[in-house]
Amino acid sequence: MHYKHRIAWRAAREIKAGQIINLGIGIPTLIMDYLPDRQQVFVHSENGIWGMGPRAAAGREDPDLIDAGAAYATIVPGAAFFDTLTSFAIIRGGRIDLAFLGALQVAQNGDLANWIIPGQMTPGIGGGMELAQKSRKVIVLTTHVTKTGAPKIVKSCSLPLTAPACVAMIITDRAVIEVSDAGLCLKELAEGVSVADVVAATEAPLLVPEGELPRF
Amino acid sequence: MHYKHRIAWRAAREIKAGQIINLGIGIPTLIMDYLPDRQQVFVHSENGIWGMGPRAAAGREDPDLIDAGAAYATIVPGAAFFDTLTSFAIIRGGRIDLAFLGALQVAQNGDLANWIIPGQMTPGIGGGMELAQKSRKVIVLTTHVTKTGAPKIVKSCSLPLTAPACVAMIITDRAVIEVSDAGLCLKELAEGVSVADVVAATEAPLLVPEGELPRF
Amino acid sequence: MSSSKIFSAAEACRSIADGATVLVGGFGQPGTPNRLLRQLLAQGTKQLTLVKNDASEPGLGISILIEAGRVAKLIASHVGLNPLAVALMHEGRLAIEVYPQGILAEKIRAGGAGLGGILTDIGLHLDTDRPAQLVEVAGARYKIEPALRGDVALIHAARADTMGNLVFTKTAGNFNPAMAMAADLVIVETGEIVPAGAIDPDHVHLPGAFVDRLVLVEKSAADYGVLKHHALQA
Amino acid sequence: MSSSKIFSAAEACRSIADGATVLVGGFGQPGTPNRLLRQLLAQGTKQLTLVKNDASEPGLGISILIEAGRVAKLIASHVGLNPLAVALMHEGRLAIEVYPQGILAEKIRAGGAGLGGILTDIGLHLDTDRPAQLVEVAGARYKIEPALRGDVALIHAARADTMGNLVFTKTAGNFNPAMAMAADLVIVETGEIVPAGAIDPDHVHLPGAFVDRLVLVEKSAADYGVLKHHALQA
Repeated sequence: MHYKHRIAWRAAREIKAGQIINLGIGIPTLIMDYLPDRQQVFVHSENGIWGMGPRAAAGREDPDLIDAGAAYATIVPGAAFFDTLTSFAIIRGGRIDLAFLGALQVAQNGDLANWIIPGQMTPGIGGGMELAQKSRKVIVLTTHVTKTGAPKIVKSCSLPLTAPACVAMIITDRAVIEVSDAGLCLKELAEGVSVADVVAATEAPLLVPEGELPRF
Repeated sequence: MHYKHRIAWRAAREIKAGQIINLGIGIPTLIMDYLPDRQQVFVHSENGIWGMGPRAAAGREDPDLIDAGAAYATIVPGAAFFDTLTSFAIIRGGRIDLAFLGALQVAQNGDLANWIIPGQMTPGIGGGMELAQKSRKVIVLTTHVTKTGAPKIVKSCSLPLTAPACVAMIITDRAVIEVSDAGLCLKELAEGVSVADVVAATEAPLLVPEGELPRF
Repeated sequence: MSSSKIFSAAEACRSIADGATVLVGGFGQPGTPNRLLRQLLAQGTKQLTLVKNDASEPGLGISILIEAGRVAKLIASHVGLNPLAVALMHEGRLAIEVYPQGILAEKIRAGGAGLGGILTDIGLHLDTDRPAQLVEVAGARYKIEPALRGDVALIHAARADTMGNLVFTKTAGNFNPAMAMAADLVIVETGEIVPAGAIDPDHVHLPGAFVDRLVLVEKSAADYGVLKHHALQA
Repeated sequence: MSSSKIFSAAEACRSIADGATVLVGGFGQPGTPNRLLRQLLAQGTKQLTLVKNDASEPGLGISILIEAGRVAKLIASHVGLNPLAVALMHEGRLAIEVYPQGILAEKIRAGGAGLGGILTDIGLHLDTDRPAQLVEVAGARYKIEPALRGDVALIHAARADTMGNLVFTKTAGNFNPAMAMAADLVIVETGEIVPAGAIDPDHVHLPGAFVDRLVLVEKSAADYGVLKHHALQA
């Protein structure tokens, strides 16, 4: 299984029946393939869907029906369409139980940076800032380090924040890490990865529980 | 013709084809019977109708379809229903061309008082404040004097204002008066009423043009 | 979102506590959740702060709670059609706070949309007992109207599906959509609950994401029928 | 409301002046008024300030105006799918102002609803080039976001009636309803104009009270069809 799919598969296990979830651009969109029970999880898409289904099959695309990343989408029975105002009222009003977002950096206190690299990448904010700040729970899905090997889980974000102290959990290609009041806590390891590997690739200090850690 | 109907009939002549109008509680609701061309005038009701028709005939009432005064209403073809938010976005957004409102007092500068008599009548504000302040044109329909004979067209309102300097025209059982930068200007007289009658019943000074005034 | 949103009126309203702030849909009778209000009366909930456009009329809507002395405070836009409420106010037994109708709706919407409030120039000329916070933006003066939320919203919809998607009808929408966004617990009564997928997703007026509990009601003539005194005489 | 709201694209857009602020519906391609944008390109309108969720993609939507150098400033929520717009920004030839997506929508709605602005706690932690006006309400800090209006709104609707009542579909609604409330001149393109009364009044998404001009468009495959690069491969 490709690492992105492994992250998505592991992330899907955090979803509880009855929850309203939002899947950010990138790895989070892959979660759609691993939803525990499609009848019991309602996917919100900020461009105006509550009850989004999987991507449209080839040849079955509707030009008026896309997801927030511009891919052609589908809906499940009981879905509703609405405008941007209503969509973000759902988000800022606190009705998203669980948002899965990508990251450029996550700090040990849960600060998230994922929207800008000044002078380099300036795609804009989109819906991420509101999702990060107002969802009841935010889980970050990301590679553990950048393409050049720099840690993404850091003591303090050097990049401008998307939202402060918003991340509850980080799922990477190497580990599952919980953000707690005491700091970052290593909870699970990917197959073939050691505690030492993860600690070495993480700038922020990690609390490592005694005993064997679960694998995913 | 009862004086209220005469006021409503005269008021209806101020409506131009294509306008969006709002009819306040009281005499203004009677205008519905005198609309120049029902296909060309769209009546807005603040409880959620654009394209309101006459009152529902006896036995044809729909419990879900009322006007802003709680009377059972009808709609015309091309009407739309919407919620309070949209209804007042239409009003405050400046899309009402012409609002007909009742009055307790109107001042010579166009100040309108029609919502409260402190310690005596406190029904609340309703939609009148927003209609008075934001409609493109406000015409007041009222009796010229109170039940006890006190003038309602005054130098300065003693009652709390609904909105300042908002009234463009006053149509009463005795006269049609325009609010201009120079002051109140007498434009028309009701049948059987003299200029002296109107001047005597009006506290604010009136500009009276030379020559015979039109009758209504 | 729980796995089933359908409750009896008693189950749905049981958790509404004394002293709660309750948003109540309706403009006059259309859109008023009469059955849920009768449940509040029956279960004895008291010291309520109610938010409704109007005070309803005697014997109807929220007036049944006002008349029973269950309402400490009413936030509304007008109360003109309810002399009982006006009398209680003058006796000092009912606090009434009034706002311009559209501003009341915007305050509630701001609460629902996760905003702190809105800026408005409506009523800037008024001296009220509420000291206004004023700001200047782009050269114009505005009053800050803080967001308003409820502990509970009681909503009436024409139709719902099992997911909680709502459809309103005619002038019975009014404050309901705004209020259904702006409470921690959103309880909806409706005359019809259809299966998921039976409502065209483009015809949904309020997505089920906002809705916690659905109550199927029989619409009695007394509470939901034509009021003769507002009808033309034959 | 004029006696007939139906115009050709050229007639409808003729009065749009150089330097105008133009609100443009659409999130990606769905809901984007492509035909009206092509009219602006054809008639040479320039020095525009455009407000759209995104910068569209090269060759589509507002990008045709950006590429032709007609856009002085873009107010958006993200521009990530348009490298041409990003390049122009880095060259200093296109000013870009970005807001959180829902806050951009709220600023526009405030403009349409006759409000001065909104209070939000989104992005309070940010230092931007825009100095924020901060206020404290009920013990919490908020940023004032002033209302935003356009001289013109260009809207795409799935269907309209001759009164200008609009119906949107699926994810093509997006910014259109907010923008259609918030401009002095509201021009709507649609693939279908039906007689007054043909749309159920409960199914109208935006009442015709807001709509000034309707343009009936043929929806070309190039502008309104499926974009292969966003589709799954067979």
